[in-house]
Amino acid sequence: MKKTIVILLLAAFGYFLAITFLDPDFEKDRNRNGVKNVYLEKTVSELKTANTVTAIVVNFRGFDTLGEVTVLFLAASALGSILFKKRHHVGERSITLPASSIVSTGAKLLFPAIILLGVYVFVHGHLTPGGGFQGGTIIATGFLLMLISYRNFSISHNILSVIESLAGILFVVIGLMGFINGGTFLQNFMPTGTLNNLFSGGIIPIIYILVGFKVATELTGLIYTILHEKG
Amino acid sequence: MDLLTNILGAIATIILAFVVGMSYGGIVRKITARVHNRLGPPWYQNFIDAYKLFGKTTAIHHGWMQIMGPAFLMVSSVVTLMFVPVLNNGGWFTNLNFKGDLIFLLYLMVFGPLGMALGAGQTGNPNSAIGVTRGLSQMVGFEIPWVMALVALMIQFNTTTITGLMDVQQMSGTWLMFSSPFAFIAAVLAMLGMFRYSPFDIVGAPTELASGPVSENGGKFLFTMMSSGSIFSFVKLTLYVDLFMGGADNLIILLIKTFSIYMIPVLYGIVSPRYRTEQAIRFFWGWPLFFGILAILYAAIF
Amino acid sequence: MVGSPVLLIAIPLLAAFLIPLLGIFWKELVRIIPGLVLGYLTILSASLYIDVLNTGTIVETIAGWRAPWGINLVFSPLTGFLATLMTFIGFIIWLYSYRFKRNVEFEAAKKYFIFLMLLVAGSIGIVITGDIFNQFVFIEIVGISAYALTAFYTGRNSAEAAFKYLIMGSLSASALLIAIILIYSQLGTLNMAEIAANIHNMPPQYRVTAMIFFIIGIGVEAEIFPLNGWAPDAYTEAPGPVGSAFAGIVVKAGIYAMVRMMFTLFDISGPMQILIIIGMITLVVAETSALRQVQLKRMLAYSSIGQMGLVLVAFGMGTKAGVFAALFLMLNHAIIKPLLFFSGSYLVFNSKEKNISEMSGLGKLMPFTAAFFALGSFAIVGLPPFAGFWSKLSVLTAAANDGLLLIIAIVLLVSIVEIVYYFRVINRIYFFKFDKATSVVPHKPRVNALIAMAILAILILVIGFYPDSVSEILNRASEDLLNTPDYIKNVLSTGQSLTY
Amino acid sequence: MNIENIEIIRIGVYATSILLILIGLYAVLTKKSLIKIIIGLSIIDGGIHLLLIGIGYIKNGTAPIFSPGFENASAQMVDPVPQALVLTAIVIGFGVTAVALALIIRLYRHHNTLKIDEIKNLKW
Amino acid sequence: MEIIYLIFILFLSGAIATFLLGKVSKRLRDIAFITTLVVPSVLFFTQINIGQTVDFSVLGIHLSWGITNFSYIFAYIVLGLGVLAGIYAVAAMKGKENLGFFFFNYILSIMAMMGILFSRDLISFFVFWEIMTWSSYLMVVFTGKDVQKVGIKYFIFSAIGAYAMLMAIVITYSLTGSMMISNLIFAFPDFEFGMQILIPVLLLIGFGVKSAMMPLHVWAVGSYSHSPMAYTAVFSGALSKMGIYGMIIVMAGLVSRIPEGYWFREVIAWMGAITAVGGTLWAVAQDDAKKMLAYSSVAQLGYIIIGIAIGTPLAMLASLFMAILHGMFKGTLFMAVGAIEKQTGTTNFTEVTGLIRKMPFTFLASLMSIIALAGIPPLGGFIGKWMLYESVIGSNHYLLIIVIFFSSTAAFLYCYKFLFGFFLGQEEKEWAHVKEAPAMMVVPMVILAIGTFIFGVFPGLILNPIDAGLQELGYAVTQGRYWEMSVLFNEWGDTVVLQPILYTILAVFVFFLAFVLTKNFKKTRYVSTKDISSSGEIPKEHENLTFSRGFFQPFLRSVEPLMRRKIDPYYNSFGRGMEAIFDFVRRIYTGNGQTYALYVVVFALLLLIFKDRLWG
Repeated sequence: MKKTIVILLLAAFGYFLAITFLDPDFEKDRNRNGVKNVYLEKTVSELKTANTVTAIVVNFRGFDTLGEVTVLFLAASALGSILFKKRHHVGERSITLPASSIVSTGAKLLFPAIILLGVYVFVHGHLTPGGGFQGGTIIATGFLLMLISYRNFSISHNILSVIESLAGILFVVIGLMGFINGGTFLQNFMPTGTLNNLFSGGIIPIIYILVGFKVATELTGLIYTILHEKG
Repeated sequence: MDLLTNILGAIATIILAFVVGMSYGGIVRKITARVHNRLGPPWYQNFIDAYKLFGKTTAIHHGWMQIMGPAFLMVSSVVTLMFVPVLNNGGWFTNLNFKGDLIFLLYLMVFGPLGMALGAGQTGNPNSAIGVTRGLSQMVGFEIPWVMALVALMIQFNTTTITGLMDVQQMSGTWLMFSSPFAFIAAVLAMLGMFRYSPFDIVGAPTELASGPVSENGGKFLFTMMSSGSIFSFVKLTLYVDLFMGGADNLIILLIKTFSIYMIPVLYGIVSPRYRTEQAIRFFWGWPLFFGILAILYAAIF
Repeated sequence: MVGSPVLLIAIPLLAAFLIPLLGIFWKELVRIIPGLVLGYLTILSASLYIDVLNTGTIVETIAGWRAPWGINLVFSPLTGFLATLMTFIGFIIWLYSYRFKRNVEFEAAKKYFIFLMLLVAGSIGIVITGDIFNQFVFIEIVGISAYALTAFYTGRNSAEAAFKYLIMGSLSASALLIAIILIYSQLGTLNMAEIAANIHNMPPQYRVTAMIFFIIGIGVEAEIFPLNGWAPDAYTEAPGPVGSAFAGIVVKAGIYAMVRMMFTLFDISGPMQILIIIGMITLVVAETSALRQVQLKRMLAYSSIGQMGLVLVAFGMGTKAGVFAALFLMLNHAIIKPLLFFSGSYLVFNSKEKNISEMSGLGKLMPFTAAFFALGSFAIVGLPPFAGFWSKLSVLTAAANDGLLLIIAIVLLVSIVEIVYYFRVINRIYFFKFDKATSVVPHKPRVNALIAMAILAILILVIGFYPDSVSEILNRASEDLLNTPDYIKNVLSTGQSLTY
Repeated sequence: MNIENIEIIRIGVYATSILLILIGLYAVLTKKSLIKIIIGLSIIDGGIHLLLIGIGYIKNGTAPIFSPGFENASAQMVDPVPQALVLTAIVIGFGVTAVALALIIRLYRHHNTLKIDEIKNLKW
Repeated sequence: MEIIYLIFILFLSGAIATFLLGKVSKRLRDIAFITTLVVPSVLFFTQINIGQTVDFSVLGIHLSWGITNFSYIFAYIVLGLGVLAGIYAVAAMKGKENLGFFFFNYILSIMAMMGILFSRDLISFFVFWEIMTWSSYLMVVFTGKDVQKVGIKYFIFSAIGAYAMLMAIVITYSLTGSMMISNLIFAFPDFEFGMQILIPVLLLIGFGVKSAMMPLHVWAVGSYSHSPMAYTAVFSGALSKMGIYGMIIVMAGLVSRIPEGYWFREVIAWMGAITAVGGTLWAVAQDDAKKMLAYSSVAQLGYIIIGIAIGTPLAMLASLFMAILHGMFKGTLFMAVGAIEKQTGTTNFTEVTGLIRKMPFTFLASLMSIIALAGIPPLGGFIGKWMLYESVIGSNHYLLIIVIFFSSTAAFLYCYKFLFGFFLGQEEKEWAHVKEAPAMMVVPMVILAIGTFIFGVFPGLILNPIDAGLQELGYAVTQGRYWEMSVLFNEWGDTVVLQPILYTILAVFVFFLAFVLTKNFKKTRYVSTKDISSSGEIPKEHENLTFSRGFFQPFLRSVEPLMRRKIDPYYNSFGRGMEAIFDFVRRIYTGNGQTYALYVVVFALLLLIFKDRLWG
């Protein structure tokens, strides 16, 4: 009964979404001269950054990214707070199934490669697809792999949180330095270099590296916290 | 000189009222006895009683309020008397030169009984208090048709004064009991309660309450009450005569008219047993009220 | 000292990242730094606001890109007013909760202060940002910190409340994203001013659909009727100061986002029936639900929702008087509701089951707290000469000017309901006998909490006795909200308007 | 590619994303398990992200990355803004999901059940 | 500094000072309290001129304070009663807990009433009205009895009234663009028909609540009887008159200026009449003095309302006169009850008897007040009633006068009950220890009682100011010759008013009193009330001679059909019904997160379905 009602409701809802998005006029009436042309143009001319998406994420809409990083930070803290217990027994894991030796050996082998890949991805975030978020996530998967392969693998929570905090602080500080130098928050105050060089794009790669660190530590922390949760 | 005349006239009125009231009381006792097939006291028995009470020494009292009670009663009776025109053309009985306001009179008339009730209250005799409560309840009962009758008159002749109503009767030559009959009927029915003869003698109720409010009073207190009661019944009768029977031109006519109207409650009472309080109230809110409403409608329409 | 609006966001974020580090060195810093930050923000915001009132709107660009391209922050008489109010309330809440969880784990206190600070920062962000997607990000920051704060106490049903909040929040975030998608796809921009300038070029069917999704997206934070199921639970289960932060800060941001969207983004002028209808339903449902509550905080929560409904009604009139009244209501509510939550949570604290029926006679044992609660109740139901009266009066006169007699009648009838439930509590606190069986031995409020409450109480009295002290500010703010062309002009023409 | 194919792609993308949203909503509205509800929310998120990416698509577009030698290719590039936005949206969605899972753990600890209609201590 | 501001600042700061000093010293607190009441009163009567105004503006609305001839009449009641009851309160409340709070609210209500009288605009009127309401509410719940029932009921009704008023105020503002009362009166005849009906109705609901008009009176009895008696004197005596004050402005300023006013008058007059009858009958039925007086207050206010509704100059004169007198005698009576409560600990007629010799001054004050209440000449109450009757007859309300007369006759019953129940009857041993109340309580009562006497004899003392006030309202007809409108005054000429009657009465009274006293007074000795002749027998110790239960049972039995209709149960069931509905409404919040999610979708769908109507 309830399901029928829900299906009917959703059908109606879907109908309204469909007449909005599947309408041929939807495409036709679009304003094609939005901000994106300026972005594409300025990315090359002023920021000297190859990856427009990165330029947008870090520079044009860097403020969003700051918020985004904050959201991640909040989520990590929230996890700690929500699952907070008076005495947190580190080492007692909720998942205690042993991993097979193939997995553990393979993990050991893969782990440095994954970390390296992650670092590569966020260091080259302004040149190629990818960036701090992606790289950070990759690094976190490496840690995830280690965590599920080795029951005794442990990371110091304090170190994670120090790195995380430092990365965040540096992000804001760089923003503020832009504020002091150029007059606006997150403004580029470093030489932009030439397009498609590793050292180009001013503060963009620096911020993205910081974001990479932050994301990596936060995700690792998240996984770690949840893994160590005993029901 | 005027003042002196007035004061002398006032005193004369009081004496007249006292004498007439006392005599009527005695006559009523006689008539009642005859109807009951008894011999009865002589008509002047009341004077003898009064004299005896006046002569007696009052031994005890229960407090100041008891002393003031009879005084209140007397004040009420006398002052009311002062405001009721005894004769059509005044003369010696002009009294306070007051042409009479009915509402004022109505309120003045309750002043005495209420003071008396307070006096009775202080005696501490439960019978007195019971009597008072009955009396007050009954008063609420008969006051309604009585006021309705008066209001009907006021509406009909567009005046609120007694003298105004008397003038109307003088001019037209018809008594108001004929020109506004329903008001008269209502007023007469209310009068039954006002005189507290049986069946409305629930206040005194000799066998139940040992005469009710007066039960703890004797000597000078009882004398004062008795004389004020007599004066008061004269006042009421005169008021009825003034209102409904065209007033009186001289004392003889006054006596005839008052006596004849006095006979209505007396004769009705002789043959009736006593009501209970709520029966009495319901009686007054039955036919008398109906006639009162009729009277007002009659007055309002004509 | 004049800074820049961007510091309103950057400093708390910086502090939030700093706190975990500093906490390692000296634990007390975890409590002190948020206070310093919030105090600094209050001063900064106030001085900026004074500046704005004198010289005009500040438009702050970020990363050096002019308005349509970069994100920009708009610090106008309206947003500055709200931002100042929020920072101030945030500071008061910090003051109140300074000793919060004093004797328990350091970790918990650390998290609490971080969340609180980010809640305030996020709310400020919602208000001062000039970019819809940025607003979405800030809404999410507020949302996550709110979920975490709601679930703060581990012993209670708080996770349940937070989970409900989260479901609603995620759904609304999705709706908000759909709205953003629609707008971006049609206009190719995310800047509010540019959207406002071009909104009439957008085909009507998409415009309305976008507006609907906006309403749903923001409605959860603004607690409009069918979307506020989370609110009573969250207010009840969250720690006391957090309830006041929700009522005093978060909801205000939600309401702001909603009216900014209606007034500026979609450039609707004249009466907005939808806001009036939604507001009325919210008001009536919430206030009637509040009548039979057994728990104090839940009652306060419904009352808060109801007040927001009234605010929406006032905004919905669309006239200057209506907007003025709505802002006045928001201001008063932001002052009064925290006071009620502050004092109320001490009352709750001293009853075993958190029920109103267990608060008998607490007024004698904790006179100040009870007096503050009574003052707050008097003010919120609109009894003169307290602050709430003037705002209610403004709403009613605004409604009368528009000839909305039915609305006046309903608002007043609902006010009677409001009176009933508030006065039941006051009666119980003051005129009932203290019962040992149901109450615990009273915990007297600490000095810092008393100071926080006293500041709010004084404000209530000041506004109550001299409402003109704020009327000029509110006038400027309401003019600012209604003046869409100026908003567009200010944002789009200004590259830099910053003074050091 | 001809015009019809583009339309088909566009409609395909949009229809898929709408379908994903509806499926997610269905899960949120009918499934009793908290985990499934969160999965539903994630599906909704996925649908919306797809939708967001979809509106950035232009005919014959390329990725908005300036490879050496193609510095003036901006006209052929797809809209980079939705891509930037979706990146943010994904991260936020991730954060919310993480918090939700934590809450579920708490709820399970407290109620010993994952059925949403048994977790109704707070009502009215 | 304007004196007007100074008065209010003094009140306010005095209230706070009293409250705070209460923490330091009791004596200081009492002194501060009395000073706060007396100093502004003195300032008011010496420094304030009629017509002097101060103007200011709040939120862009022009406001104005100033006293008029008309409000000056009420200022007499408020300040006179306020000061006297305040002095009384200091003694009466001695030793009670939380007195600082009591005094604080007391001063605030006096201030609020003065504020109402000063208000020349609707906003300050409303503000002070509400301050009055909540300060009096805090007094009603002060004793802590039946708080949730009585207190809440009072506040609900007050709130209904106040909000009805507020609605009228904002409508007025939207129509005239001004909050001034004079502008409303000026512009009222030009309003459209609906507004001409709506505004007076709303305002009358507001004022009707405070003046306990019949369907809105249910709060009154509980509130009057539950607040401390020292305050009830003000509550019933002065505070309820604020409703009358407003009502007069509405009836004279608004209703009389539109053609439909006639029906308004009829309806209000009949409501007043029903109030009077119902109040009286219920008063008769009470065994508790507080409740009895409370019902009596309701009844008396009914008379006043009738006068206002009739609206002829004489009727207005009557109403205002009665309003002042009612303030005085009802104040005295409540104070007397308070004194008895303080001395004996109870206010029930069936428990206390025979206090006349123990509390003679209280009795004296009560006696005079009761005579005034019953409307028996020569005390003040009669003049008012009499003018009312005259005006009712004069305006051809024939049935109305019967109803009024019935109720005022029935009032004798409870008047007697009050005196008998407390003071007369058997002097039981139980109350042998009772002493007269302290002088600070007795003196205010006696002053007020003597006041009723003086105003009964020299009604011109009040009628002159009232006349001036009525001219302010547009009753130019009287022109200072108010006596000509009534037969009573007319017959005795122009200047001498009631004195001849009084002299006669006094002379006769003194004569007979002298007679009763002098005639062998020495030989008459006082005996206790146990020593009575019960049918010739001397009653034994154990015999119960106290008659107090079922005092007017026969009467009540006969009026029982009239009293069966109570409006209370209807309100109660309405309230319960509303609560049940509200309880049902809150079940929308089912507690299930999924349902809430469903609401989101449904809401979205609804908006999408009606989307064409949303724009604009």
